Amino acid sequence: MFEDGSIFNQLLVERLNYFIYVVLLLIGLWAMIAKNNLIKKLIGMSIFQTAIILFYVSIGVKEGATIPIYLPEHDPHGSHAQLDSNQTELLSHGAKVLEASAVPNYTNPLPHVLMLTAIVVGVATLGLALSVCLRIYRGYGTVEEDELLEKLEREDSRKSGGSNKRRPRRRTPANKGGPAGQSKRGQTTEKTKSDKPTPRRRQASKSRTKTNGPAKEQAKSSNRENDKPKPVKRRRPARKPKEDKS
Amino acid sequence: MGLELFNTLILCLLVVVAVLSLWVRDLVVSAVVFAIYSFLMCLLWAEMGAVDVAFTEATVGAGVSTVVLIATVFNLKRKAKD
Amino acid sequence: MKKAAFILVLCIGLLLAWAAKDFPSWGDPQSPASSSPVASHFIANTGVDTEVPNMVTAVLADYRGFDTMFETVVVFIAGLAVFSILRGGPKNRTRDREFVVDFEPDLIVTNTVRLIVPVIQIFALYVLAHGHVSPGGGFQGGVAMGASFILIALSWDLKTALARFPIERCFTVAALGIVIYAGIGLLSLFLGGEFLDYAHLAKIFPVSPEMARYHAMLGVEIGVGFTVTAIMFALYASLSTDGRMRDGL
Amino acid sequence: MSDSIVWIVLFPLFGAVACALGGAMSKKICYPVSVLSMLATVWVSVDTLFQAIESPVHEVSYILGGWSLDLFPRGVGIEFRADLLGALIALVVTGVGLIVALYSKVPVQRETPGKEPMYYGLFLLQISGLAGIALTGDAFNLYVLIEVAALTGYGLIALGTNRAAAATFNYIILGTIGASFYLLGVGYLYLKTGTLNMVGIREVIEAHGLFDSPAMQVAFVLVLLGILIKMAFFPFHAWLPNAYCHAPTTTSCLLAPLVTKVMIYVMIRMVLTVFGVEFSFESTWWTEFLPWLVVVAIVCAAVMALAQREIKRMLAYLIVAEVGYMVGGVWIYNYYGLIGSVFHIISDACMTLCLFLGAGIILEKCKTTHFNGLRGLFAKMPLTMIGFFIGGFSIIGLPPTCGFFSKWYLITGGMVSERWEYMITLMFSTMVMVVLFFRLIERIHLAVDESGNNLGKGHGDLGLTKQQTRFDEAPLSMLIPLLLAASVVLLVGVYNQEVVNQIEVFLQPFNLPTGVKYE
Repeated sequence: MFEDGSIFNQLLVERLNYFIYVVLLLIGLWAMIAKNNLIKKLIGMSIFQTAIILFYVSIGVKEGATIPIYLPEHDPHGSHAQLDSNQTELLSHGAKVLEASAVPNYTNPLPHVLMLTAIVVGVATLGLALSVCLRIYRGYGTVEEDELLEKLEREDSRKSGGSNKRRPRRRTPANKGGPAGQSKRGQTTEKTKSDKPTPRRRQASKSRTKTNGPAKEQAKSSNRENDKPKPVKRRRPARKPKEDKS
Repeated sequence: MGLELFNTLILCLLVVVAVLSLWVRDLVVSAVVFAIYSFLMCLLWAEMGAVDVAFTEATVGAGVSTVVLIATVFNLKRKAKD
Repeated sequence: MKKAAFILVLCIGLLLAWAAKDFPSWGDPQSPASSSPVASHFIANTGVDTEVPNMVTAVLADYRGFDTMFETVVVFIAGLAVFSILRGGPKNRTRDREFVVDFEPDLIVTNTVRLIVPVIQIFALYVLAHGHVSPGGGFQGGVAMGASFILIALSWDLKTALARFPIERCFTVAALGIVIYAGIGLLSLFLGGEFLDYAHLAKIFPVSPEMARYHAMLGVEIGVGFTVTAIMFALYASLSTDGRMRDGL
Repeated sequence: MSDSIVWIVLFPLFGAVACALGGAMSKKICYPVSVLSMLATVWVSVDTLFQAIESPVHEVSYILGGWSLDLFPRGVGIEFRADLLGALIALVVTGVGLIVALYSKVPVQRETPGKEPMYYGLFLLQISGLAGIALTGDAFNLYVLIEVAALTGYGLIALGTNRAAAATFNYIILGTIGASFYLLGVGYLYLKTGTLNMVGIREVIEAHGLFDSPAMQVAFVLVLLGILIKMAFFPFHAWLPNAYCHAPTTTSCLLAPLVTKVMIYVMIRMVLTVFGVEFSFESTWWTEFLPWLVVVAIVCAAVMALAQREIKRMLAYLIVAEVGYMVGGVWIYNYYGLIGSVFHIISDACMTLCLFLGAGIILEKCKTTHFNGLRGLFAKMPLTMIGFFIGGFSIIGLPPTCGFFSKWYLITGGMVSERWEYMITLMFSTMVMVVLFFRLIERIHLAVDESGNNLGKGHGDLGLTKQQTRFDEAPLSMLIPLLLAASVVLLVGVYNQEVVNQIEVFLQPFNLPTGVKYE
């Protein structure tokens, strides 16, 4: 397709809009998939959506047509210069269907309307995604995808994979199902005690698990929500040197 | 002809600016460049006769999106790794 | 990963470029989209059906009013979701941002903003109300209005802006906007028409059915403006403070 | 009433607004408001279904704004069309919504304290969006409603833990790519046809013979790709397990049965109503290979489900496999396959609901859904487990449940079209599900240690302590919805012929091959 010189030519000269829209779309899509920084991904997302909007607006372009607002001669209220309350009533009866010859004078309004909607949907998505980014940063201290994946993997293996092979080991003592983030204070002391159990400790918890299994697991899993602030604690020492390097 | 040249110029600039906003490492700069992108887009649409879309893009894309992006970046790390 | 993404993206690009050869030529008035009876109907009949000179407003708020209602709902959803996702975070986290903002409001900036904000707000109202005859409407006006509050937050601090527009009130106003929009639709439903068929409002208001559509569109745009104003400000307030609603940008 | 079709969307919308407004005063009103609005919604959707059944053309058409449809490619206003398929799906959506709304009382208070107004607001808007998707007759309005459903979905998932937020980000990226591809596809359609009304688009395609037009082909690819991404079809499924696994209980109960299923409905709608059978199956050569993709999808998802050690995650992979079933049922291009596909949407929604409600109760009572925490649960809460396993048996496809009948139609379709690879994969994944659920039953019924050895000594001794077998059933507000869902699974199974009759009435006009070509 591309080797065909005429199409290439046609694309570049006559349909530059369509060509550029494809390029922008690809840039955005590539950024969404391959960029490492989550904010960059979102900027890519916006570029992607804008490219689609450009495509729609290009559909609506009509040679020799003006913007989709009635010119004074077609205005249902007549010229706006003479608009006052009495005359509005009079002139409003004069509104009539545009004759077919006048229709090509105006651009098709429909793509524009659709794109107004798309723009607003785009900004709503952007805002929501940014708030998710902030939440991720709150929990994991990073918005870089590779670091985030690493931390998530560590967390997941602690939660399920780890207890898969070994006995469920004791971690932070249960905070009785507290809501997200409220158990922030007082975490430091518990963390030093229980986050990295020594082998001896693990042994101890193992023997205890045997005696009353489910009870222990209840304690373990009620941390499901509470143990997430932990990475925040871990973040600061981990983050500082990295910043210095970069 | 003049309009066509204008059109072509903006289209080329758009690609440059889009790449630039993804290439820059500083996220605030990236957001501002993205605002430029939105604004160029808005000019292009105004030229193509889509005045309402251009107006919306100017307020939403170049305005609120950028403010919101920068507001978020201020709560995050400003430097991106790529 | 990056290579795979690149190849994938390139494939999609080739597909799209291949389709481009089938497009009607640039700006062709005879293209299916431009010459379709649907488009011609919008262009020819907007004036008769609704008396609104700006076809985009008419199509947005009347012919495809249902889309616009859900578009407003989308904005509302974004506000609700952002606010509730970010709320309940650590209350007294120290500011570990990289650059701390000086909180002393600058004299020149605040005075300039003091002058500008009323102008912006008047302009926003103008854009909202004048959307029938010129580019503009509920969204643009609403965003401009929201931007004026954001400007206050930027030049003083968020507390000053929140004192003028508390965050709880944001959601009340936003919900109110949707109630206005859907309420106008419902009113026309109860008056015997279809949902959002504004012409039936002429039964209770002393205007012709066309002018009923005209005025109902204004009402609808006001609803949209309410929601968008409130949510744009709420978005900014939530995102700039990480949900703490204190010491923003 | 004649307007009931639009009320399906409006009741949840107003319920959400009422939650957001009234929740500021008292958080207690949110639960009753949402249950009431869901009750009203179910009532109007039942009404709409009966209207569609009784009407001579088997559909209810409602033009929002009262614009006429007289033009040739219609599409001046937005049309709501409830044919039998749409009305059935809308009923499924609202029914699931009602059951989950009933169920939500305890988990919402526990998992998102202080955020109830927002939670219920998003919850109801989600149902509004999904029901709207099932009913709308306008391609662009469908996009807006997809975004409504998607944004509420992101919000509902991200309300959970930080881990859930991390999972949401992937969902946002993939969901936006999917929706944008759909939007782009609609743009191509609009470029070639000049209308956005679904029936109008097909009329133009057939009138102008646009079957070989490259732009239309690309539009088809884009729309299909977008929908496949949104429905978490196999290579694009990455967001689903994490999102559903870490989301708040109520969210996963609502999203898991509905979101993917509704997107499959959208695919069927696109194939049958928008592009038309001739375009979708006969002018595109590559759709013949889709069943092979389905085979890969089902096998991979089933194997991954086998590797999971956590109920919710396992169920999430099962959903991915089930998506493969339904997509396959459509693309084997066969009357029975499509019946199976549509029926499987309904039955899969019911049984996934059942399973996720059960998993939610397990999480509530045991604080874990990991396999290791299930020991002796049957003795502890027998009713919950019965409900859970009715869902499980339905996924396996045991006869009195609805899963059996839908799978039966799918396999019949595969046989009639001679797509043996699809049939064999269905059998294989059935085996996998048998293994999965009987492994679960073993763990729930007996005491099994982590390496799989039975701790009981036999003869009635299950190896459980007194404390572990103490009767401790879930709260009634959670148990009743579960049993309701389980009875729906059984009822749909018993009365399967009634449902299939309606689907047949819907599919008759499309002249699908019934495939008697054995001579």
